Amino acid sequence: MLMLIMRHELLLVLITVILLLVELVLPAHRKQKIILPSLILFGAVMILGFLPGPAGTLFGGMYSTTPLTLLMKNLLTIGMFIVLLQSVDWLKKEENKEKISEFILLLLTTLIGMEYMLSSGDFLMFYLGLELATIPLAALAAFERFKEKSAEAGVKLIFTSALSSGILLYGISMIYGTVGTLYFDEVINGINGAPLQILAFIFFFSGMAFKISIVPFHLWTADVYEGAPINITSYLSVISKGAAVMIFTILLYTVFSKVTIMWKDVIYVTSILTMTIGNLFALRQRNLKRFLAFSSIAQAGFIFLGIIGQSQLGMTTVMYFVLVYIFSNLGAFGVVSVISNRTGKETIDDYDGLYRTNPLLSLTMMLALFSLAGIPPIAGFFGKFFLFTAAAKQGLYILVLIAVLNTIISLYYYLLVVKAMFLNRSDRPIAYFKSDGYSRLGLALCVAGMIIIGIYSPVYEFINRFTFGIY
Amino acid sequence: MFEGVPLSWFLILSTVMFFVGVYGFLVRKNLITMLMSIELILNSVCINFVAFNKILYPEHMEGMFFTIFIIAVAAAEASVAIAIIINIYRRIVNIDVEKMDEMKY
Amino acid sequence: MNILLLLIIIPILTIIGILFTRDNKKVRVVSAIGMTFQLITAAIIIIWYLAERHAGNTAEVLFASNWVWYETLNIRFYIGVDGVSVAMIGLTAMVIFAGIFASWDVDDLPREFFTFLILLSSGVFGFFISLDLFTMFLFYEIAVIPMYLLIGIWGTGPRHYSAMKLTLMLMGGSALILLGMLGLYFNSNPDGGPFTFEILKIAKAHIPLNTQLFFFPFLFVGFGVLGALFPFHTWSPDGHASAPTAVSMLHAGVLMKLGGYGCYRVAIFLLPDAAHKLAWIFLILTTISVIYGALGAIWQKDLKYINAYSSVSHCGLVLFAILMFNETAMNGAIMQMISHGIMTALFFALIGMIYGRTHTRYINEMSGLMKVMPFLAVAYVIAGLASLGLPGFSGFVAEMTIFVGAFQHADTFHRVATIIAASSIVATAVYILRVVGMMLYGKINKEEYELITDAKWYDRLSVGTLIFGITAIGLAPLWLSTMITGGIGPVIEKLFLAMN
Amino acid sequence: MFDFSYTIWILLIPFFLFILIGFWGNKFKPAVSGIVGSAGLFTSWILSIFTAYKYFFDVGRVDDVYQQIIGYNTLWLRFTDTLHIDMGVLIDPISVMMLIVVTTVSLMAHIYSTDYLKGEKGFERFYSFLSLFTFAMLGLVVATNIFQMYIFWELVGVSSYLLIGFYYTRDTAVAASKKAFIVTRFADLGFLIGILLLSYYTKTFDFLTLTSPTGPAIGTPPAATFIGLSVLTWAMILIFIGGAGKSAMFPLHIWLPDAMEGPTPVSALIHAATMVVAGVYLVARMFPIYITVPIALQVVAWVGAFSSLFAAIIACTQYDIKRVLAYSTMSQIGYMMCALGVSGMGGHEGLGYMASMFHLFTHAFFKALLFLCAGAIIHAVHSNYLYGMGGLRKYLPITHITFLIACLAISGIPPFAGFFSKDEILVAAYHHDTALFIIEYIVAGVTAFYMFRLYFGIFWGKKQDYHHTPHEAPYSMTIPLIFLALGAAFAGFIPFSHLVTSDRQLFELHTEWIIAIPSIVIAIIGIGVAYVMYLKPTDIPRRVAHSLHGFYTAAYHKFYIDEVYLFITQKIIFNHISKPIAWFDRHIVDGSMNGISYVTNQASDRIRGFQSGQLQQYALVFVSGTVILALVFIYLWT
Repeated sequence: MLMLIMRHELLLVLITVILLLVELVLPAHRKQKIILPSLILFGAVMILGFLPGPAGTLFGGMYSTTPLTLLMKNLLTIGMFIVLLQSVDWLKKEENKEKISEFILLLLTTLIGMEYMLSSGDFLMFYLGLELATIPLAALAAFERFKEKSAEAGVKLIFTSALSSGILLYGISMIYGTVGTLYFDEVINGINGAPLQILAFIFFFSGMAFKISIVPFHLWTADVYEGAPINITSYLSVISKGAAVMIFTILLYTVFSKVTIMWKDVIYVTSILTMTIGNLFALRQRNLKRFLAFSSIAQAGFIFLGIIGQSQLGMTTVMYFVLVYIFSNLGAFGVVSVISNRTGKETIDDYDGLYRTNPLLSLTMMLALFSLAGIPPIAGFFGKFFLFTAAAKQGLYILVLIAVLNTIISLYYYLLVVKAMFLNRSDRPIAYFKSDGYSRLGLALCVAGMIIIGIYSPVYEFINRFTFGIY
Repeated sequence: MFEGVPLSWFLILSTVMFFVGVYGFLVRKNLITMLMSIELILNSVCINFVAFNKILYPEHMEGMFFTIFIIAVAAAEASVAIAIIINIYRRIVNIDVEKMDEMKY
Repeated sequence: MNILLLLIIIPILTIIGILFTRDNKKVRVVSAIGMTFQLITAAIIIIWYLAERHAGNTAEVLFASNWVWYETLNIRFYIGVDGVSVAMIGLTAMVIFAGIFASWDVDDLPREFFTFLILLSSGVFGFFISLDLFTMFLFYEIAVIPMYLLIGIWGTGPRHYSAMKLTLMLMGGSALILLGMLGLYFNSNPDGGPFTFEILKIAKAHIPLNTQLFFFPFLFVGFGVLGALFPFHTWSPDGHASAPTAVSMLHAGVLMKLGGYGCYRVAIFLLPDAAHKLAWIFLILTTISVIYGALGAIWQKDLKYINAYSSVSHCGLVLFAILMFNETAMNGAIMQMISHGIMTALFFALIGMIYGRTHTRYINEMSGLMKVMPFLAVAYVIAGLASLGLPGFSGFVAEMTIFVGAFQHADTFHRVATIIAASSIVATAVYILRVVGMMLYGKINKEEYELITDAKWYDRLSVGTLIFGITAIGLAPLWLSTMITGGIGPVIEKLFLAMN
Repeated sequence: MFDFSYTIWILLIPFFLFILIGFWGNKFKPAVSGIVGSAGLFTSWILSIFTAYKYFFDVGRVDDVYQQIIGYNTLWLRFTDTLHIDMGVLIDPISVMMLIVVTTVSLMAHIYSTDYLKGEKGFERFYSFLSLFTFAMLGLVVATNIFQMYIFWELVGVSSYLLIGFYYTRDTAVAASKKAFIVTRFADLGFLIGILLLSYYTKTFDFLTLTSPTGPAIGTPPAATFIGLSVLTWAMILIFIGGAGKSAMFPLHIWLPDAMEGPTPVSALIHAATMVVAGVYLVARMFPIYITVPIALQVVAWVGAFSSLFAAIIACTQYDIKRVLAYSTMSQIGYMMCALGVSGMGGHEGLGYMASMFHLFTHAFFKALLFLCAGAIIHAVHSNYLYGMGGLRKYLPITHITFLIACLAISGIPPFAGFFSKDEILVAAYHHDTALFIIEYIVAGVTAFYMFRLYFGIFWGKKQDYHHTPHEAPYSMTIPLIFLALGAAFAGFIPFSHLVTSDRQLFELHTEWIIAIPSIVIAIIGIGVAYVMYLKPTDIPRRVAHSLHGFYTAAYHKFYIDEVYLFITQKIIFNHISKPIAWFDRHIVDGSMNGISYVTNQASDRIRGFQSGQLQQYALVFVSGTVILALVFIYLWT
């Protein structure tokens, strides 16, 4: 049963095929009937993913899973599930009716891509996974055919990603040139810090940095996030970024472990840039999607503090933070999407006096924002704290200082939203409405996650057990 | 037929192609042309792979496979890109990249 | 089951109770009941503590229990109290109890108001009972954040601006604290073994001097921001001026004490050598705050500004005394925290009540209120006399302990600083009497003031509690000072070792 | 050994009265508080009389030395092992003497006020404050250690503040109370610093330890010096500043005249008999230390002498009778201070000490009497001003007689009390320093002059047409007058040198007629001048005033000391310190904090150009970022 090693991908492929077939037989006017079964199926996959199973390598090392990667995949599926839940409301809209299945299928495809990317054993598999995860997303970003912004987002995404993957490939090619193999475990020994390899690494790095949207490779982020449908935005900002972070961390810790000194500095510089620039831009946003885009850029900068920890602690904290980040960011995006679906309002000013009309939504939003800002006792606090711990363990107190000062800026703009919702009064506030069950389930999951993950330490210990021996 | 051609030539060629591609991507205003520049970049990468594989590491065919996959993926990419471009064209009867700055700052 | 846990559980239960209360009017009753229990618990803890000590229990901390929280990082939920924290718990319980009654007639979103208020108090309690830096920090931030909403929603004046400024500055302080904490953590065990956040363990570790010198400023300034250390005090006037009554009470009364307590318990205690090296800088700053606050208050016209500046002065005195590194002064610092806590809470309660009746806080617009609201006026006079350090009230005890203690310092520089600081008592008298004279005495200047009614029962309850507090300490201070002295013993010991 | 621990009740009774009347006074009729208060005070008066008897005539003296007995002592607050505040009762000659003075005068004031303040709003408040004051004053006099004294020192200050501001709707009263408190507070700062210095070097607060000849202050005085003077000198001078503040010595006297805004019994009790002499008492209490630091003692002497002259001159020019009395109080206290200043230690050397205490004792009687009379007069004519009075001797016979006795007493006419005490002071001054003697001698004459200026002005002179005929005060007011008059008349015969002396050993006193005769003469001269000028309304006063008008106006305006203070407080502190600080805080400190946020926002606005929305610019940044990173790090790592 070697195939069990690949169970996540196989299951996803399976349900993708099933859904395709169902989609074929469904008559045009009953397309949205596919939502429920797909949710159920995916939920089943998510749960199956958690079942214990073997880990190992396939295809002569091109594909390899470790308990850690399995865990990562599970995290991604959870996030994906929440995203699906949140997008139901939007899918049921008139203009999307006939594209429901496309949406779901494309989304599933990207997930498959990411999972392959996560468990890739060599650069070819990695590249394929990457592209499989990127190209459908471009299509999804341009999903709303009748909106110019959406199309623009699609263009920006596809072109910049194409360029970045070109540069990434160039880097890979040079690594291949200097090492002579594409298999990670053989590349490790070949890396010795020759100038060409440095060049290669930088190219590779910028390719990845594009996915994680690290300054200065982040510029596409805001526009695409704003233009794309909200659920795609949240997917981009959480799942695909998370996946990229995870694989990138793994690669740094394994493939480039020989040249730690080199990438450490790169990370150091870029993380400072990312935090600061991201925050500075987020300060002045009025559109919430754009706002969250920049906030997620800043968060990526914080994640680098964990990566720079380069130890089991670093890996654990990164994983942990990504988990927390999934719930927090999805919580925020969930609220935004619900409101935007019902009222089409997306700017901060529209949220004036929201608490007095929709208290629960506002509270969820506040919780999510506080979690992003790192306010106890919400999970985000623990996530950030541990990231800082990881960095401080390397004695990088200056970096930590810059980071904590950045948290103040970020707190400022998160509070701006809270201010709009709680403090401001509006003569035309968003009227009270009852959001649909799916979104509420999604939001409930996020809230539960945000509250439990932090206070309930076993989660952290659980992750820590898997990251053993990664570094 | 390539016997005796030193590696450096290929590398120079690929590098030139790469930067031509980047240059084109940066200056050409027409989306289709930009797409073509992307293809240039990818092809420069392909040349790299093939050259390395053929001259330095002839024992395995990794480079070759990678090249093939790159071509395939590039095709997929191009198709999606063109689809989006068409959609854009439907919206604003124009495919000038500079027109696409509705979202900024 | 540790009795200290009650201090956190009761507020949480109260909050749950509030959330499940249908009627908005009932909310305040629920919270009042909850905080009454809290007060009782605190009293029990104090009595029990004294009994234990009397019975000869010489453990460094009592009621200690130590649970593992984050095993791999060796983060623990470690609670316990010594003489100092017990005193602080008593203070907090008293102030929050009074605060509930002082904000009895909040009608805009009362449910949320009381929820946040009690959440805040639970954070404070947690801070005082925790002996693990991590939990301490966690509770610290829990205590700070609700402030934003409390001021922003229920405040007056430029409340959005003040709330934002206050929150950001305090969080900025906590950011510095975070850095210092991490520094302590990774130096908590120079000779191998797992790192720890436990204060008592870190206190045993010998941290190299250079490390101490690097981290001490972060910790001291970080906590100092909350302790209104010049020049980081500027959040305090605006914040207090804009905050609703109960919040000002809790904030000036208790939250600002977190700063002093942190400086004492973390910065000084864990980094004694650096403290000795750098004390003079902060001594100058604190001396400035003492004088500066007092003189700044003389000019103000807004009651809350006056009180805010006097808080700057008094809290400056706390830090000033802490930096004297001797038992008496340290003792005085703690007493000053408690005394000023109750006193300023009383002030803000009264200001709130007066404002609620006259709808102005400008002393030059009020006159002759003694006639129409004798109870409040007398209470205000009492508060004023307490704050200008009159014997029989807690303020005198605290200040005298500080001055005598500080003056015992062998170094002339310190003694001169003491004399300068001591001269603030004159300025204090000036602005206090100015307020009393302008606002309460004289003839009534607006006819609508003739119709003002005196304090309601809940006002009387809240004011009475606090007045009881200051007079009880002021008339019989010995038990308190002995209790505190027991608590600060280890700190002094460590400082003494550091000194030579 | 007789157990004096009951003496604590002398203090506690007034304290509980304060609590009682303060909390529940308004529940009953006002009169109740008055009666309760007086009754309570009567008991503690009895107790102190009993104590005095016991101490002086029974157990106090052991082989010709009066013992210092700690009647009661309890730890109140502990600073260090050696420095701790105790609350206790120290029984020795001066404290017992003060017990008598305080309780007596206070009792008189209590009784007097029951009618004087009848119907006033806040009658019970008045009585609670009065009890508070009595408690504080008693605590002050029986203090066993300097810090206890400081505590009650502050308490008397505040109760005086409360009582001066009794008519709180009267702006002048409010201002006066504020002034009194702040000025004394400022002096108390000196006192506090003095205590700190003293305690730092001697490591004790305890009076007995401090004043014992072998103690840390006297036996082994600290060697440290500060700009030329030993720290001990500094400490004693600072402590004296505290005393000077309370006792209204120049230049800290400005609060005393204004303090007359308070009800007259308060002026009699606090601002004539008891609180204002606290400074004298303080110096007397610390006298053994003062004797070891002659410079400090010189300061005491000269400040006292100057104040007495200064005040006496001003007193001649005032028209508000209470103010005149206030200045005369200041002048008399100057006498006492001066007497202490010129005193030596032990036996006949300590004559000045004895005289000062003696004068304190007698002064309490006749000055309280004067004030109560003034009260009766004001009660009758509803005016404070001399030119509103005249020819009152018909209407107010008792007041007239008692006032006359008091005037004779203060002028030092034998056989009235003032003569004996003042005479001793002059003798002491004469033996110590001629200059001081001359000053005091002149003052004696001036005193006689202005007192009789008052007397003639009020009771003789031309009869005013009062809109309703003045009538003699009721018994509750006249009885205290008579009682005090007896005191003023006969207190002089008490053999003080057998009771209260510097080294607590009695010595024989022999009147030096060489001093006594001239002092009587000058007193009579003073009276004579007053008689000429004021018995009948003449224009001599105006001509005199005109002839030395510059000096006169200056004196009339109290030599512009108030204006100086006003300038310092209003202009300097208010406008040139506090206001700038407030500005600085708002604009510099706060501004810098706001500046940070402003800068951040600006920065975020500046860099918005990066996010131009232009795809190709993004690509450019992307590529250049890659290239730069590549170049930089290749450069760095190779």
